[in-house]
Amino acid sequence: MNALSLRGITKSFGDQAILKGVSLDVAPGEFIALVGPSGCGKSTLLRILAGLDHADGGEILIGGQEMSGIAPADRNVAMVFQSYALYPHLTAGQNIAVPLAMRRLSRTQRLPFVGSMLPGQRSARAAILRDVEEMAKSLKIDHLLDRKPGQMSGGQRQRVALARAMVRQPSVFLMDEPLSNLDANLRVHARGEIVELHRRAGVPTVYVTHDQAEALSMADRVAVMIGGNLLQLTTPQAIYDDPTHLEVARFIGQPRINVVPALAENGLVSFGGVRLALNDASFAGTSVTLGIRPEFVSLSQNRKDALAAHVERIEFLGSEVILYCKLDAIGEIMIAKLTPAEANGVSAGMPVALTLSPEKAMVFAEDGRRLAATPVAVDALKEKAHG
Amino acid sequence: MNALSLRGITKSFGDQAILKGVSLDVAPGEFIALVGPSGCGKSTLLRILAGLDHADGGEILIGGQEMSGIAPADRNVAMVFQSYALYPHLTAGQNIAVPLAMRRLSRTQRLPFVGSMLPGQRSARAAILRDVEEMAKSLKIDHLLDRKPGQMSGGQRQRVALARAMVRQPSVFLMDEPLSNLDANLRVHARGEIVELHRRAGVPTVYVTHDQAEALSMADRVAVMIGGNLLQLTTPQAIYDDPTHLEVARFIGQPRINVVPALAENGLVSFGGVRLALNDASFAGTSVTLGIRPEFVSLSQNRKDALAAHVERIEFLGSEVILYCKLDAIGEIMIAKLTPAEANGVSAGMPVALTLSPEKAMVFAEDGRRLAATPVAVDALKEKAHG
Amino acid sequence: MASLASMSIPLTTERARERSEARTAWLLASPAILLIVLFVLAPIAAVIFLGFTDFQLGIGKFRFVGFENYAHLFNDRTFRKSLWNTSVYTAIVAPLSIVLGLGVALLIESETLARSFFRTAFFLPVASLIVAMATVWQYLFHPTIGPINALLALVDIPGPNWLGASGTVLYSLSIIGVWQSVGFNMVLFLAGLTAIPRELYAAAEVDGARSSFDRFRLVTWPMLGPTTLFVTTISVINAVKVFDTVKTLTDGGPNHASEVLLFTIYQEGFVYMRVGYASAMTVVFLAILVVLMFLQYRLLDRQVHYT
Amino acid sequence: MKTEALTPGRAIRFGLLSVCALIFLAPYIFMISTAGKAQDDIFTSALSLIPAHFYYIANFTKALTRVPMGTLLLNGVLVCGLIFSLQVLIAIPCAYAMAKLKFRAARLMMVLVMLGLLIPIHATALPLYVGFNGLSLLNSYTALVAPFSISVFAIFMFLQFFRAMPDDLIHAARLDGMSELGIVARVIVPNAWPAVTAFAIFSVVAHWNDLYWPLIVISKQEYATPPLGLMYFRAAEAGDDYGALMAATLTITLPLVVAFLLAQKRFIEGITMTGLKG
Amino acid sequence: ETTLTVHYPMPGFFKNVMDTISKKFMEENPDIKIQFASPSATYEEGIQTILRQLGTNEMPDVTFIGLNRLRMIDERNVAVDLGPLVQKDGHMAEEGFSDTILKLAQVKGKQIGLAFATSNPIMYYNADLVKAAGGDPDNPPKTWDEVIALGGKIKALGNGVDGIDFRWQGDDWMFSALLFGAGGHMLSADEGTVAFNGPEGQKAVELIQRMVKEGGMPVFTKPAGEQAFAAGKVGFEFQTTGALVNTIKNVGTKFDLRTAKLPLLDPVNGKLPTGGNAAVILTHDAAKQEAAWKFVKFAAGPYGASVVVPGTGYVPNNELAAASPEYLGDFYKKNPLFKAALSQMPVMIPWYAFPGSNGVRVTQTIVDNLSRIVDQSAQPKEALDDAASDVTGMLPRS
Ligand SMILES: Nc1ncnc2c1ncn2[C@@H]1O[C@H](COP(=O)(O)OP(=O)(O)OP(=O)(O)O)[C@@H](O)[C@H]1O
Ligand SMILES: Nc1ncnc2c1ncn2[C@@H]1O[C@H](COP(=O)(O)OP(=O)(O)OP(=O)(O)O)[C@@H](O)[C@H]1O
Ligand SMILES: [Mg+2]
Ligand SMILES: [Mg+2]
Repeated sequence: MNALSLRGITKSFGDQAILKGVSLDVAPGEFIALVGPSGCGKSTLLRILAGLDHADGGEILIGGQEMSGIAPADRNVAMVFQSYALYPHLTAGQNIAVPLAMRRLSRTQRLPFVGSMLPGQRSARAAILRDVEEMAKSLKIDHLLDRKPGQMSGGQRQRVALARAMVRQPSVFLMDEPLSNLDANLRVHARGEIVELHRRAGVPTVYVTHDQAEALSMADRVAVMIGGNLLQLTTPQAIYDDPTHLEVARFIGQPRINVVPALAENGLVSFGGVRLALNDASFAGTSVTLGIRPEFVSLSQNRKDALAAHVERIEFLGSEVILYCKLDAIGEIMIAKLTPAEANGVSAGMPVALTLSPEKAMVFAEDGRRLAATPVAVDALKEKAHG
Repeated sequence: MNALSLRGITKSFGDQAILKGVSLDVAPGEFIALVGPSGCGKSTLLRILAGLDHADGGEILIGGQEMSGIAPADRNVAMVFQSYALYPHLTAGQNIAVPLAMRRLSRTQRLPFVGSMLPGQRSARAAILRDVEEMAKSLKIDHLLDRKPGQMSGGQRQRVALARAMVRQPSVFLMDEPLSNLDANLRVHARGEIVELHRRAGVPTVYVTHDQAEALSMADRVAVMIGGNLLQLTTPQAIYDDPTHLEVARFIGQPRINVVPALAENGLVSFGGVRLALNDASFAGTSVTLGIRPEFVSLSQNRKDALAAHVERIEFLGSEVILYCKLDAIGEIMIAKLTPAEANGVSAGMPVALTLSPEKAMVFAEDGRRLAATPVAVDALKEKAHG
Repeated sequence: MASLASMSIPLTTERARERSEARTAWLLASPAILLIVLFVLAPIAAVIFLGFTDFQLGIGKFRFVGFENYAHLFNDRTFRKSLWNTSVYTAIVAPLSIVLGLGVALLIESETLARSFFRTAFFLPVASLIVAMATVWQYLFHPTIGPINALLALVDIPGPNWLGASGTVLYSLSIIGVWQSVGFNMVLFLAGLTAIPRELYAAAEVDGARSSFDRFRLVTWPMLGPTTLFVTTISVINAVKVFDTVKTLTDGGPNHASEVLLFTIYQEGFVYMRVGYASAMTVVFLAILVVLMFLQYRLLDRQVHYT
Repeated sequence: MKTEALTPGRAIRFGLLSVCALIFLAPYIFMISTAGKAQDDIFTSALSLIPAHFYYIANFTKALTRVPMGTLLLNGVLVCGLIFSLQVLIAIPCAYAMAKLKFRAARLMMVLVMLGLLIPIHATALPLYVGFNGLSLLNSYTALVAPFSISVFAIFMFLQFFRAMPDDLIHAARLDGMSELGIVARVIVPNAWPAVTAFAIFSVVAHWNDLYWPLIVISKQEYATPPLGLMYFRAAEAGDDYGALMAATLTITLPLVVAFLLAQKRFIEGITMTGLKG
Repeated sequence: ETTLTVHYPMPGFFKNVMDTISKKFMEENPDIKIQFASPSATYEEGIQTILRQLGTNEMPDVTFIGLNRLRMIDERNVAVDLGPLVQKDGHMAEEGFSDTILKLAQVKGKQIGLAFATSNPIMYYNADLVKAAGGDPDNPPKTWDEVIALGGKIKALGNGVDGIDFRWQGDDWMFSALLFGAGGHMLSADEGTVAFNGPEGQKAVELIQRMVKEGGMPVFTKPAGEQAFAAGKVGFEFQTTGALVNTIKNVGTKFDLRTAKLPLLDPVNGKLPTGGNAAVILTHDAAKQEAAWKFVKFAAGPYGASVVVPGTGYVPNNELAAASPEYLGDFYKKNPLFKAALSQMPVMIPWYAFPGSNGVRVTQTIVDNLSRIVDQSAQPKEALDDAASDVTGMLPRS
């Protein structure tokens, strides 16, 4: 049984279809990262999952149970909101304590004056306090527990929102870009915390992010949503190495995959020293797209099948250098990712020669479908041509 | 003359000092990235710069002119707010047009009914419309111009806020995490747009970000602010390769720099096959910290001075793989950044041997100061010891 | 020394900046200030002045009597009675109308059906002319032929003599007072409710605020803090200023049982024509209110604004 | 998937609302019933809401002809419109200054505002009357409008509302080059719409129905406001002409109900601060 | 051409009357134009308005003041003394203004105004109830004892029916009706001491208590009593004849409405107070005064009376009007209900107004104490003594 199932969820705002039938199964304890371009409906999907919005169609099952008509509070999901949605009148500590108090204390125990006199509430409250402090410590916000949201920085607020969601044990975790306002170190730290917590608690998680590093490093499977459809859902490795759709390939990978138009003749695609044979012989089209990731583009001083190009822009990223080169032949930009050592001496405007690794190239049909293809040695090709 | 100068800016909230004397000079046309941990006062500094908050002490000069006593509107700065601060009652297009209308139309021309009858306003309005559309197109929000902020996703709002700031020609640009809610592709695209715009307009820019890739790739110089002080301000390359302070080294670089305790004996620091001679012979301390970036840690099958460790966690990031290894000797985590090929076959829990590149190691004193050091060949060392 | 000087210069210009902000503020507030002085302060000054005289309407001359009016006031049985009645009336009407106003606003917000009908229904009493409505209430409260007592008779409850008996008249007026002000408070609460970010309710639901009462405690009530403070202030003030219903329905009777402050002041000033004495009464009335309000504000204002 | 079903909770809520609404409307039910009754049909020993003979036409004819209803209503609209516009024009900048600008006199202003709230017009009517007489302004629209041009209630209400507005919004406007007045007009007012509408409701209702002040300053028919017209149906000791009185009351209340129906749509549209992140 | 601004109270009552009179007057005097100021709802408000407007441009030229407030007007020296005008006129009596009638609007011999619409208290009764209780509707009770006895029987009919509604609220008018009817006075002749607590006053308040205890009188507010009577739920109602027209309309055909004289505790010496109002001239402009005098005389004259009486139920304040068939002679034949008040005209004396600045407050004190008797929280004597001692303190110290 799946921990969470979506079947054909659709949703429109006015006449604008935002979700066009999204189906998704999350196994118990699985961590799914949901990525997609801004405005593609990720937040909307999470809200529907939590029961905060109604879908126009489709069904949701949590733990095998149909969820329609069940109130958000009864779905036992925890959510981190993109806009934080902290209670402005409560301190950080009180904010984090809310979900615990709501579940652990009885209604009467929560009453302002009466409640504090009831038996058992004292120890329950102490336990809540302990949990809150522990959570706060692990997210490095224990010094902020007495501050109200209005007195915190953006990142601090976000961590409080995260703590509020993570402090309890829900049946599903929904997180909407929970780390987007954190600095890199804190993000890595928080990433570790979330993964750790997930491992310990085994709560299935749907995690929306626009940070690929997060998606690829944290998730068991990554779902790519584009234009209201879930295009691919598979392991991080597969989604990176083996995208089934051009849009997915384009979306995943940083810097972006290089995409150039190519011609398919007789089941053979060739471009700048790369020769690929299409496995599916029945493919009839002629114009295809060739994709190759920047790390498989390298500078070569003197290979004759190298592509002539000029460096447009150099981006230094610390441990690596990104070259944006304009191909002399077709005017397209080709990106190469190099180590600082490899890029040593390269400067903007300089002519360079680029080589591509044929075994890493991918071929896509005009409609974006991935076409299976195998690299063909140039010699073999020659043989073929001459043979 | 500097385009922008800050001298000893201090600011406290209550008895909590947030800015402890920040000084900063921005040259004309320069692009400064301001980075620092969450809550370190970045937003506060920008707000003081814009004149929206009062500093407790220090002075600000824009274009050589002392700014205290000058109203925000008269400072001619443009700012992107971390909270977007879009006008909720105006459409995206109208939001973007506001700063233009305010500056290009006379007071009477802006009047609702009368204004539309005045000479010249028609062409002025048309020009504004054109500029707005152009700006919107370059940030890919031209299809949203008629929507109100309430009907947009987080990332869409952020782009509108960005467009509103970039549409005019201020004397200084202030941007507070303007891309934090965008997906990776859009971020790269917007990054390019901002850099391009900056190059064209030459407006000095202070850009707050928590994304190192942004800071390093876009900025002419990067300022690292930690604990209310500006610790280092230099080129991206230098800040990455040559941090002057442990905190800076720790903060910049993704994944984080590896930091291990080491002993300095007779001006010599050694750790796991790395031997460094401290240039400053006068250094008296004995306990120092050794830092080495993950890309200079590699797996070695059979070198005898390699560090024995066990793989704790593997993070797959598409084009690279991050190994978190626990050193058997001291129990610290050492991170290694490898290509997928290099990491092939490694799995969590596996024992590995790590080697460090001595020439890339850095030494820091106990107070965090960087100590200049030169690698010493092991043989040379042996010679020395025996000689 | 030099550093001291360089520090102090920006600080003074900074102060100049603050001054310019204050100047703008003054400018924006000046029409209001001018009009307040003209239409509130000046008349009050005149009232305070009159309070020290024996001025009577229609008699041109008056003389100063010092604190005589005030001395008289403390022995005035009617004044004390009306002070007490006003307190009782306020103690009933203000809390009831706040609670009911909030309740109605919440119910209407949570109900999707016939919203505008309900809003209008509860608002109508606010929009009605009390002099005309008094006639209707007079009839509704009629001890023998009135519909209320007729209904009570159906279930064999002997109906009280609502407006006629000194024991019940104040409560009857309170019922009308509540009827009149619930709609007023409802509108304010509705406006306050629309300003609460929807996301907070979403967060509350996800956090396990299952019942609407929980969500109310967690989000609505604290977020309505400023509105509630405002409504409370206005409700108390309006209750203390009750006049029209008393004037048209009971004339303070029977035997002062429904005598309230403003009515007493009116009676003294306009019916007995003793404007000087009425002015002294007004001054005392205002003094009491001012003290009350500032106490309330001191205590509550801090607690309801979060940013 | 949509849950619009009638749950028990909803049924209870709806029932509660309906019962309350009925109680609140009861006086109106009697009013409407009375407006259709002949005079001898009004006070009877038996409770009957349906008039024995329908006298609506007779009573409404009386209501509309006995007084110049047209003039009255027109004056009402004019006076209320003027008062409301002035109040908003004057109160909003003041409330903005008090809420969002650093301003040492803000405290003092608060005192003034509270004081203004406490002062009933009954207390200050006499000095004001003397003042208007001194300026020969009695019997004029000025006399009807001027004393209410300042509404401390409005200042108080807007103040509460503005305080809740995020500072960043105002900061953005300042950087965009708006003057403070521009901020008020272009940012504050459009976003204060729910508050302005709510205030409009109160202001219009209060002054439409105000009897006390017009009675004092107006003695010429051409400036009379609607409630002054109602007097013609009252005869104190001799007993009122109830049917006509109710018909007249309905006639002058109706415009308010229509106005409220229009306004409430607007103020619930309530623009929330969705231009912001958190 | 002269324009007169005329102000009057209680428009619901007087508007039609005033419109008719002024129209006719303008027809007869084309050089005078009458314009009305906004009327006031009650006599009280009318006086307030006038006092406020004293000396301003807004002050009307002519107004109508409640008879019990003439003394206050006089003390404030507001009205124009009509004495000289009456003198100059010479033949007031021929026009129906007898001395008795002139006296109604005099204060200490000074002619403050001309009585315009006058009333006296009468007894209204529900003939159906009287019959049901065993009384004879054609022979209504002539003494208070009979009234109380019958009232008690009516109350005993049950079904929420009450015996008596005596209009004691609001002012001291109905109390004076009992007091004067017993031959008593409010103050001593020199106006130095309280006299209403004498034996006549005692009888009056005891009578009120008896109405409550024996006659079946509930605690009604003013309009409540009137409404209950109109609904047929009260046997006897004692109040001004001025409410007659409205009562007739309210009752319609629901029951057989009759009127009769108000019983007097002392049928020989008993008197009744006069209610109503007097036209008062305020303008000091000579030309306007002349026109105003014309108008006042016209309004208070036979034509005026012939309009006022049928329209209101008041008694004619002009002897010519009452007698002459040209005016009202026929009217009374056709409308017997109006006769009760007419027949009481001989015993009408001015409504007593207390001297000094506390005059109005005194009446309120009396009403307050009456209410204690009615709701049985005080014994009649106790309440009367309290009233007396309070009033004593309010009289001007001479
Ligand atoms: N209330 C609304 N009315 C109309 N359109 C809306 C509304 N709310 C959201 N949308 C639109 O729905 C689409 C999806 O919004 P959503 O917030 O789910 O995007 P998202 O994937 O979370 O984007 P981001 O990464 O920028 O947060 C957007 O194009 C947005 O403009
Ligand atoms: N009004 C306030 N009262 C008290 N402390 C405040 C207030 N506003 C901000 N702070 C504190 O000042 C510090 C700096 O805040 P600031 O918003 O400048 O941080 P930041 O560097 O922008 O952080 P982030 O990257 O998370 O946005 C934070 O620790 C914050 O908690
Ligand atoms: Mg989103
Ligand atoms: Mg910030």
